[in-house]
Amino acid sequence: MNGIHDMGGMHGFGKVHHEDDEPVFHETWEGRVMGIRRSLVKHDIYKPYNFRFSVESLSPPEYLSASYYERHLKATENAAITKGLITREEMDERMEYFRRNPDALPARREDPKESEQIQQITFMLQPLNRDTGGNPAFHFGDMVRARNINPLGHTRLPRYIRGKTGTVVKYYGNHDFPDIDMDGKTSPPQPIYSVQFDAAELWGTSAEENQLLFIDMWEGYIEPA
Amino acid sequence: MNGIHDMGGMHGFGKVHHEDDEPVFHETWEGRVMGIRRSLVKHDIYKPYNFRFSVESLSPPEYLSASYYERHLKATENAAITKGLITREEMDERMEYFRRNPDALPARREDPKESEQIQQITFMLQPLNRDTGGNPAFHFGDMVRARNINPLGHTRLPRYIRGKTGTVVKYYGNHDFPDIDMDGKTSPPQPIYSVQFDAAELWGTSAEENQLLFIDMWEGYIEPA
Amino acid sequence: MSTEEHHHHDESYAELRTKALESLLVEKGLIATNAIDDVVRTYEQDIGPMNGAKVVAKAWTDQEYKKRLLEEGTSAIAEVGFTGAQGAQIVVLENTDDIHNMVVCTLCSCYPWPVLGLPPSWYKSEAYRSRAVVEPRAVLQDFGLELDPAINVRVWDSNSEIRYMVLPQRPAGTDGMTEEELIPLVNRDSMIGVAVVEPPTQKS
Amino acid sequence: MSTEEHHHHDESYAELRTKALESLLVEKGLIATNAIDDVVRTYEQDIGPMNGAKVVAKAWTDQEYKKRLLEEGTSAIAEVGFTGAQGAQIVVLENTDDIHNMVVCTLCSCYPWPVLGLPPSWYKSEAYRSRAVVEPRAVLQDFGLELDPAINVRVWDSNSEIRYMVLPQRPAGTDGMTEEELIPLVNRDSMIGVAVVEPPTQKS
Repeated sequence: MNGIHDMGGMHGFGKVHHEDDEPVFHETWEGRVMGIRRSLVKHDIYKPYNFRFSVESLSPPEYLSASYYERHLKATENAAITKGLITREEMDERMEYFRRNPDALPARREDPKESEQIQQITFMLQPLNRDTGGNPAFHFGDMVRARNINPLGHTRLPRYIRGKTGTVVKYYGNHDFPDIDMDGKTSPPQPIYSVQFDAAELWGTSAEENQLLFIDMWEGYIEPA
Repeated sequence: MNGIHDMGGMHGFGKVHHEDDEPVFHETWEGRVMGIRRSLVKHDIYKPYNFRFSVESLSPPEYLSASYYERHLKATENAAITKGLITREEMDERMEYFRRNPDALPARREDPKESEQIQQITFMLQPLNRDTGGNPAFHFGDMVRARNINPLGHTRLPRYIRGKTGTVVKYYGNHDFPDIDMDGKTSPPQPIYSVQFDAAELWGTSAEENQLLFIDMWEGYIEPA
Repeated sequence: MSTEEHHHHDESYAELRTKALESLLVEKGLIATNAIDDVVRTYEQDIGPMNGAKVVAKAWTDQEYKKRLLEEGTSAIAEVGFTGAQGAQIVVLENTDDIHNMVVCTLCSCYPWPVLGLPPSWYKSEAYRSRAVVEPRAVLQDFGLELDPAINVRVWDSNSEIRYMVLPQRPAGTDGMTEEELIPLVNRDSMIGVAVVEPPTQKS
Repeated sequence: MSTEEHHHHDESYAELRTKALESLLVEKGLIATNAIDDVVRTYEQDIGPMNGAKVVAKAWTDQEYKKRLLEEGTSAIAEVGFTGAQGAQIVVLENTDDIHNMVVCTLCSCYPWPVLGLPPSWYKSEAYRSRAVVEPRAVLQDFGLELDPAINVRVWDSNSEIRYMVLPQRPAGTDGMTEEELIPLVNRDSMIGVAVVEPPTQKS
């Protein structure tokens, strides 16, 4: 979707602010969100959509007013409700309870085996390459144009690349194709390439001098130029 | 600038909500903002930038969380401060005063002659056509491509049109060129055209069937296709 | 915090800031209170879609006028008495059996004030500004208007100082009606292109 | 309402919601408290830029390893012991006298967790995500890094599941240093490509 998350090339967000000696989590709840999200992987709550699409589907004002972990919290909560793990009413009641009992803490449930499984996800190497998807149609040096697609569903082809011409610099193998349409329909794996674009092709005379942009393009994102 | 205001083709803002029997102003202060803005025209407070650029320069979260008249208020206040008509400190003090005195009202100054001048602006016909700017380089039926510009300053060439090919359908005369760069530099008037784009050229396979898009292109925005 | 609370908070904040700004500028002698009052009153009472409705009804009943209106909108509208800010050049777009025009301003909320007054909230909304150019038929459905697929939808993005106004189709069953009788039939939304003008029988 | 107040309000609201979500899921037996504790502790203590620093120092002192790292980043990094979520395929980009690589994720905040840990706030910021692809040199100036115009800036937008990590240049004056001694010189930002590694003399 052409959502606010697709912000490459936008102006107006100001300078980049660097925080020295930044903690991993600024607030305790941020770490809990991270852990809950990781723990829910086994419940498959992000299908048919994925976690990313769930974050992207926040309305633009909601997206921009939320921090990274607030977005993850909202997306996780929405997915858990959609999947039927919990209900909106349960959340409302529980919110009210913790509001009235600020010192109360969530109940604890210890399960060493479950933690072991989750730690495996954290440390496991899960290769991206797939045996299916066919042979690559493009090769090193091929000129390609990014397609002008504007799907309502999830895509990894950002707006600033669409319609632009670049050069294939590497074939990475075949990966799962990430696009998911509004019916939750996915497609088979595809060849994926690193494609190089000249900054002037992307930004015209506003481009900085002597700059290249590299981005990963699934085969379905490009056509011969 | 590629600001959040340039939202043509974005997804995620939801349905369009129609309010029946909507008042002209929902709140009294909205009308005051309208009147203040109109009254300040004679003080030329929007030069070298213009009112539009002042609105566009609000940060994206600020822009999206503000209503139309809130944006106008912020832009007017910022322009008045930049132009030196008032100071930030005066505003802070005055805010504090009205906060402590919720029933207090602004002092009144009556000036029938000034109101007459302002009403003239409201009702005056001020033609856009300029004698300068040269003869049109393009004519009915010419295929043109919108340039890929990404200026930091003000422009009226939206992102969704850039790089796209369309057809000139009308020459409207020569108008002031609206683009203003970050140094406040403006350019002379230019021919302006109505250019027609096929929706499929703009949105690819995501386009709706049987749709055309018409937009006004100053000559500097287009090149022969 | 609910959206409503937030909105309420911002509203009163905006009210305070407006008061502060007005009071400072008035005290410095830079603006006049009655000038602001007059601007407000003018847009609340004198300039609104009833102006455009007069133009439309006249075009429906006077072929010569309609021709002038479609060729040179600004002067034809000035004939009826409407000129002013945000109307320096007005182009009128005729809806027909085959063509449906609708107007948007993606970058701002530009709108032909002298004929339609100040824009309604939906016209200024991010939803309308973002979607009208990419999915106009879906947007029209939000307004309850389902267009035949054979009708060519023409969206006009008002990015310049030119302003656009739609001349809607005269509804069936109005053949015997006078210009004066037709005026109240013409609704604002039909002149933006997100509605049609309904026959009078359906209005009662 | 100031931004700070608003932020504070949202923070405590997020804390409440997180508590509510965790407590419901725990009580339903869907998640385990100690599993969450372990995820938090792992990213706070065990997975971070010190991992990447080990990879970089090894590449600086072992030409054969460097070759493998640039050819097949994932397996070369696994040799040193780093694998896991958000690191299924890692490509390492070498900075040279002529080429400066920097990494961004415009659509999200994708980042090579096994070697760099969780991303810093600036990497996740709208300012970095929006600007890095269109004005990388201006962004580097925000970090105090002014690049020679002759250096080719290469920006990598991490839009797929492949993750990118920069191999910064070994600083001058470190010829006699061992791999172990080099590790602490390597800062996180240099492996994202928004900083260089400074010589040790400037560190004290």
